[in-house]
Amino acid sequence: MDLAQVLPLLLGLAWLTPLASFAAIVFFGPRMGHAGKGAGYVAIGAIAASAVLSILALIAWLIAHPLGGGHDAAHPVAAIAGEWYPLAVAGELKIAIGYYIDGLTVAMFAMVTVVALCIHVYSLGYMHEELHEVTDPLVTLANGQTLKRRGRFHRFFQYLSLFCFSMLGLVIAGNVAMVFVFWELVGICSYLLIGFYIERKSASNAANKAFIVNRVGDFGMIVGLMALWSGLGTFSFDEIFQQVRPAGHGPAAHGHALTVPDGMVRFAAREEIAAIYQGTPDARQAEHAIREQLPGWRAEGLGYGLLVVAGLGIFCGCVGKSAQFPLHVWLPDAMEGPTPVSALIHAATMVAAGVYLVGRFYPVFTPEVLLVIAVVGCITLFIAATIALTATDIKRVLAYSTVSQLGYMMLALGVGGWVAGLFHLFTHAFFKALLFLCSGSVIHATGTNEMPRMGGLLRKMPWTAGTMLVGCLAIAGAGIPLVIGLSGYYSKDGILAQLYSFAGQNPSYAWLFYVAAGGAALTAFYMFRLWFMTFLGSPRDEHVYAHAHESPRVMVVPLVILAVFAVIAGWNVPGTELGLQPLLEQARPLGTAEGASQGLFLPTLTLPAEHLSHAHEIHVPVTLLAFSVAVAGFLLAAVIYWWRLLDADVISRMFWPVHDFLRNKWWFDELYQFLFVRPVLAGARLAAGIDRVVIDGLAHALAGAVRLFSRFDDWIDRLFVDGAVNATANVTYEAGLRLREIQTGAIRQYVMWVAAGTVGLFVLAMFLWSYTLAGP
Amino acid sequence: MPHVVLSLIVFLPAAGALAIAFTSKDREDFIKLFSLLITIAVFLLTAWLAIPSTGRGEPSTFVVGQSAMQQVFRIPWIPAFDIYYAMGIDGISFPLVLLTSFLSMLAMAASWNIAKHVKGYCILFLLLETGMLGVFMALDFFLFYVFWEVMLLPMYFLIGVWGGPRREYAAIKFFLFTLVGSVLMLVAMLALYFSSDLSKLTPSQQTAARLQPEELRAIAAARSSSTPRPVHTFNMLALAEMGQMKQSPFDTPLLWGKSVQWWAFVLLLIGFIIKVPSVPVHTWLPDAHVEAPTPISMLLAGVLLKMGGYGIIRFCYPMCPDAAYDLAWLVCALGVVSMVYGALAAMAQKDFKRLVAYSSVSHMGYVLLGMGVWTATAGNAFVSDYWKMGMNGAMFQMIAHGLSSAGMFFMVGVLYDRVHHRDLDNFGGMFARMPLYSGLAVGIFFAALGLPGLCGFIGEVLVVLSVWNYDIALAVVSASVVILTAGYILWTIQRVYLGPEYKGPHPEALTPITRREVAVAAPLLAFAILFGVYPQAVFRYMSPSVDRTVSQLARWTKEVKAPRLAGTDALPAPVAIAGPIEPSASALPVAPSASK
Amino acid sequence: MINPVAEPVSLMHYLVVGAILFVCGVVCMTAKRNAIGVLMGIELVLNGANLNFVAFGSPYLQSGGAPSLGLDGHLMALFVIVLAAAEAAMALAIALSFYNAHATVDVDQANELKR
Amino acid sequence: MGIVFHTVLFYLLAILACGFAVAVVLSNNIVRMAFYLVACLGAVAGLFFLAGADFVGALQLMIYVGGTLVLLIFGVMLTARGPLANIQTSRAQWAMVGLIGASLLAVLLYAATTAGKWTHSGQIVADRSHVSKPTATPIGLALLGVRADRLNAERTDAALGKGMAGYLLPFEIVSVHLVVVLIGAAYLARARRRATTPPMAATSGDSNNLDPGD
Repeated sequence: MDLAQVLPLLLGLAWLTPLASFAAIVFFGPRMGHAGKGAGYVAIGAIAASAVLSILALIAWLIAHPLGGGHDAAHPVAAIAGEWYPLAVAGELKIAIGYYIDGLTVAMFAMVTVVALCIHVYSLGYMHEELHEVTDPLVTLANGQTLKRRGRFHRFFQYLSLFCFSMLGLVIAGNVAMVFVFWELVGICSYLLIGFYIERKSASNAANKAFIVNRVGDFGMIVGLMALWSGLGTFSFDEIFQQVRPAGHGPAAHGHALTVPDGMVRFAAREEIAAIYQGTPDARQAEHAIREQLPGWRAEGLGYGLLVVAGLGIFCGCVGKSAQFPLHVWLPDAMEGPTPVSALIHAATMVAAGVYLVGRFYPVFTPEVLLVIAVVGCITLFIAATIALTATDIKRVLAYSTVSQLGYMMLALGVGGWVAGLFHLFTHAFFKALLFLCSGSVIHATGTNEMPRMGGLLRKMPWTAGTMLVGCLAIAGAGIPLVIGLSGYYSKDGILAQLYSFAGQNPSYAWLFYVAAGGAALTAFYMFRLWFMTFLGSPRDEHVYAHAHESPRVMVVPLVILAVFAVIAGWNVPGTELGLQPLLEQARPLGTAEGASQGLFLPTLTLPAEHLSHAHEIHVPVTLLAFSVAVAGFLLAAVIYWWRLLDADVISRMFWPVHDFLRNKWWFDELYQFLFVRPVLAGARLAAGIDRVVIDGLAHALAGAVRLFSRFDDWIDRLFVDGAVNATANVTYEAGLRLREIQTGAIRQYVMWVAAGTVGLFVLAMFLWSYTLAGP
Repeated sequence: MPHVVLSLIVFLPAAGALAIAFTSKDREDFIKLFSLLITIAVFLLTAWLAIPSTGRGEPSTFVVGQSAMQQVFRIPWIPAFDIYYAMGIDGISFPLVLLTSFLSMLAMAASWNIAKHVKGYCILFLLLETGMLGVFMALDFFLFYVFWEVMLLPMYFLIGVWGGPRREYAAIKFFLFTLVGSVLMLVAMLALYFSSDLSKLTPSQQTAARLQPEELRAIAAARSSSTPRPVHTFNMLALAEMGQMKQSPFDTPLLWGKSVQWWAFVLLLIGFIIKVPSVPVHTWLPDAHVEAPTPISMLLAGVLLKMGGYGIIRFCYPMCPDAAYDLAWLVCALGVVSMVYGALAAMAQKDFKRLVAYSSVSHMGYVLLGMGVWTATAGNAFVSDYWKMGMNGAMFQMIAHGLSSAGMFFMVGVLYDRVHHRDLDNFGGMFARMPLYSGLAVGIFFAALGLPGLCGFIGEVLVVLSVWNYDIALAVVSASVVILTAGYILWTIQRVYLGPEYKGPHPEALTPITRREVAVAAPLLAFAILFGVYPQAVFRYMSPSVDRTVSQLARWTKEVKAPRLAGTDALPAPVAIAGPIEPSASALPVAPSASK
Repeated sequence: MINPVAEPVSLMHYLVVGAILFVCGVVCMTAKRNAIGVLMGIELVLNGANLNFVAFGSPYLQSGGAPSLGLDGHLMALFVIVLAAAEAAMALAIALSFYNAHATVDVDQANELKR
Repeated sequence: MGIVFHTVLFYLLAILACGFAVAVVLSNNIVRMAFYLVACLGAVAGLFFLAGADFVGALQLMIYVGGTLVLLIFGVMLTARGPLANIQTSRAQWAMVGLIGASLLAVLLYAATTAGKWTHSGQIVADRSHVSKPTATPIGLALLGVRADRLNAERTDAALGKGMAGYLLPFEIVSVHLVVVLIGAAYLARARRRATTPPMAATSGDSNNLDPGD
């Protein structure tokens, strides 16, 4: 069968199965098994089916496009693009629901479904208590008691299914509008799941914060979409790439160099076009004239700004979703949700969607935009890593770690490391999901998030500790240098190598490399700090320690599976080129293999081609450097938290201004509260006040004036008009009163009057009309 | 027999009202049931009309894909003033007719709790439905005006008698604001009437305007007469044809150097934006909504506000294109200001219904904005696609807002029926107490939030995406509204539905949602989802007519306005613009083949 | 001096008798307080009028040259008689009713509506 | 010229009629008034005969004297009890009435005596050929819609045709009217038993409802 028909079918089914599960749980959830327990199995069945379908698709893809072709930019593997049905059509403009499938899509599908499957199974154990009536110790009612509520087991899986559907839709999306659609949907799923404990004020606040901060990013994304839409008239990835990277442009004959599309040039040259149209009566002649002018306008740089705006706008959305500086504030708060949610959404998949979109949209980014991406990523990784140093909440440490790692990915993409950045996305998804699930296991066992209350749990929960150690090693990039390593070793090395290559080309941006390298040390430090504080040493809280226990098998098995992935995700199948990295290399978008340079605004900036970083003279020193800084970080953590040669309290007191600064997360929340939230609320009150005071006041004043005038009018009326009318009425009334006296009611009088009247009439007639009556 | 069906749809509720008038007022249940049956019958009739016609023979139902007016009939009503009883439907009005009959049905079902003067309520309700349907179907300006006023009066009483504590104030405010608007509309209508001249139309335009034999005779008489005397008309189709002529009769100067159509446009626009409502003439809306009973709020937000948008697309633009072109910035600016201002004001509200009312102001701003983006200019090579998108988005937004706002008001009403307060700070914990209700409500609120997959998203995104080509600053500001919208809606959900427990009075009254209430809310949510997932269900009916309107205006811009702007009329343009509109000759701004 | 019995009777004679009857009736109606008396007055008035009709319709009384009503006069008179009968029945019923209610037939007492 | 007996008879009857009419007016006794009225009406019937209106005269005797007056006398007997029989009228009223009656009489007599002056002269329309015939048959035909006396008339309305201007419809109306009146009279004059209404019905709220069924 034709791959172009099979893959959309397979992936489409894999995409829609969770939706079916969602619908089923919505309507029948509470009735599925005891207390909705069946809902969990339905959701797991759905995601398992998705996983199977995705892996089938992956296999089909690999059979059709075997890996190992090297960097063959001349014959890129064409993506399969198409559309299912249109959402809206206006003239030649169309927004549709479609698909765009290439190696990246297939790989993402496999990764998302496998990780999600593990997390679903894990949730079966973790959310077990939702099957009964739940006592939430964190919520105190008005009468002083703690809250007791019904369990919401099925609802959890309902949201998870919806999320899987949305996430897969985001991945398969064939155009940016569809990406935006599912972008919002994963956002709302995140909202629902962060706020899963709806009774907790902190949870609903965090949910709101997450969604609204994301919307700030979306605002930028909409601006980007508008720029793109107005310029290109299409949202389809396929068509966008064709327009931005037309064949035959660029240094090499096959190079798809970045080109400002005609539409954007025309948009920027609207005044010139208007002039042409006014000077040329015939539309066809005018179009001809415009076409002749187009290259000249493009050379002048018209429309390039629009392309930059489009790129920055799209990246803005990614900043929000991937929790990059300055919109990173929502992710740590999002840890209010259940831990499997944190693992799935806020570590492995949804937050990586921003990185994914940057990767997907890579051909459209100009060097200027890429530099912004790199700088933002760099700042993010540094800020988040520093905050993670002092956090004591186990999930928050992991959350900041996630932010920091996402920063790494952005940084890599920003300096031209397309494969490196996305490779890190995949490896990170596995080990960060693992880490979160391990922390969930710990929380499940101890009932607390605070690391200072843990300690010595290694003996109580060996499996959890072991798998978490694997995760820590993976994220720190452990391995035997130049020989073999865990997955993180490969991906982080790739990033640093590309950075090193970049720094060599652009000395003025070399600081990006140093910060990233320093970040690697920080990563190792805070991860092992976490592990040491949790599992080693003596128990700090006897009550917690006594309560702790190893988690049930349903939770441990996913940990082990993920740990295996965390180890091997970076490896190729021995003896072949079959692996994640070659797959991504194959999926590399058009025209990016050659690097990028000569932006209009930053002509000196050069992004080196990625294959250059594989060169021996770059690769070896960077690997050694990365290993040594990671070891340094590990040793520092061990000195303080394992061997206890230094007292952490003493150090924090010694550097108290720094410590306070980091403990308060660089005062970002307070700053935003002051800069944005309060002014907006003040604006809201102002608007309401204007309504009440100014507009309504005006209306009331107008009404008052009219009423005043009407009172005057009324006075006139009563004096003159009414006076005349009343006088007439009075006279008539008086006359009536008089006349009434004749009406005696006595019949006999009436007869008498009739008779008298007759006589009178006759007399009158005789005197007045006698001649007439008598005739001639 | 088009006149039978359309007339039946319009006047069936009125006939029902008449029948109820002869029923004893003590039989309340029967009256309610009867009214419900009438509204259901009207809905079924309109739904029957919506079944796409097979296209063979005389179409008895709606012909999907036909852009021109359908089921048109014109019968002399007051011949002395050229007033006709003329009705018809097209893709612009028919979806609104469907929305009206659908919401009326649901609103009647939501009226079961009305206990005061049930008979009077039902009579006024049905009269209101007649007025609303008539407004959307009328093809005669005068008839339109009559229906407009017919709808106004029952509304006044429905708010003023069955409303909340400050109902008199709210009713009078509503009435005065709307009356100011309709008076201005009347002036504009008369100005257009007395400037109109049927004898200037070409034969093809006469056919398009469905002129009747007696009118053709009048034209012939006027043409052969030695002293030419204009043949006036209220025919909306003919007025639109005249407005878009090269030498339009509406171009004559009227006052202060402005033409008839400039004044007519301004007056009509004021009349319609009061109804939309747009800042700064929106303050009647929160008061009216807060005081009106729940079903009336549903209709007020769901249908009445749409008349403003409908009026703009049906009257302002086709009849006064010159003024519309010059003042497009005003329409857009009003739209954007309403969006931002409404959202901000909503955020500051403490009253649940008031908040929803302000959200309506914000959402209806999209309608104005989408209609106003006149992108078919010389700089864009007279390509109207973005404007088409904006107009389609605006129309879709009207339908979507009709569903979501009616739903929101109903959801507020369900709570208010139970606890008799609307103070946002005194709610909370609804999810635990009324789970089904909360699920439906959150779904509907998400639709208002513009969440993809629900109807609110489509309209908003189409409108917003179309703006950039008109003005970048407006586009950026309008895009920022998504943040504010998320802010106030999520904050509301948090305060009402989330949280550990209910904080307000009468906690014992919070019984689960009844089956009847589900029957009202569930269809709204179902359609919100359907239109969000498959918006073509609406666009298939709507787009051809909307596109045609825009194409005509774009062509007018190219052939009439552009030479005017250039100060030369030398272009070899046809005398009038009529007949079938072919797709514009020029391509999209982007021709992919050109760059290959 | 003309001998009255030697002259043929003319229309005038009948009219004079009719007038006398009519006036008697009117006086009766006016003067009698008894409801039955009033009724009798009415009968007299009607008879006076009837006499006129018959006289005008009579073929023997054409000396004045007045156009005869012919049979029409007779028919009018007939209708008057019949309607008078009806009226009498009705009026008597009213009078009886009044008498039952007030134990009197004095029309001056029938002034309830005036109060 | 000898004595015209027709004239004599006329005077006799006229004097009787007028005399009894005056007697009715002057009498105070209601029973006597009734008697005088009978006599008066009988004399008028005689006058009808004299004027050639034999059918009308006969009906006058039958309906008035035999019907209406019997009815009247029944009324008298039903209502005349003791002192109520004669209710006195004041002298002042009499004077007033007399004055007005006299002036009315004067006016009417003036009109009667000048009747010849204000009627158009010289037009004798009636055909004298049938004057001696009895009138009952033509009247009966007229009541059925056929005017036998007009069969030869020249002046008729074109729309009706000759002899076709009868009194069928008025006749029917009158008969129906009569029936209605009699039924109405019977209803009005029926005996009422208000005093015997049971207290329950009196308090039930519809005691003022004139229901003939009780």
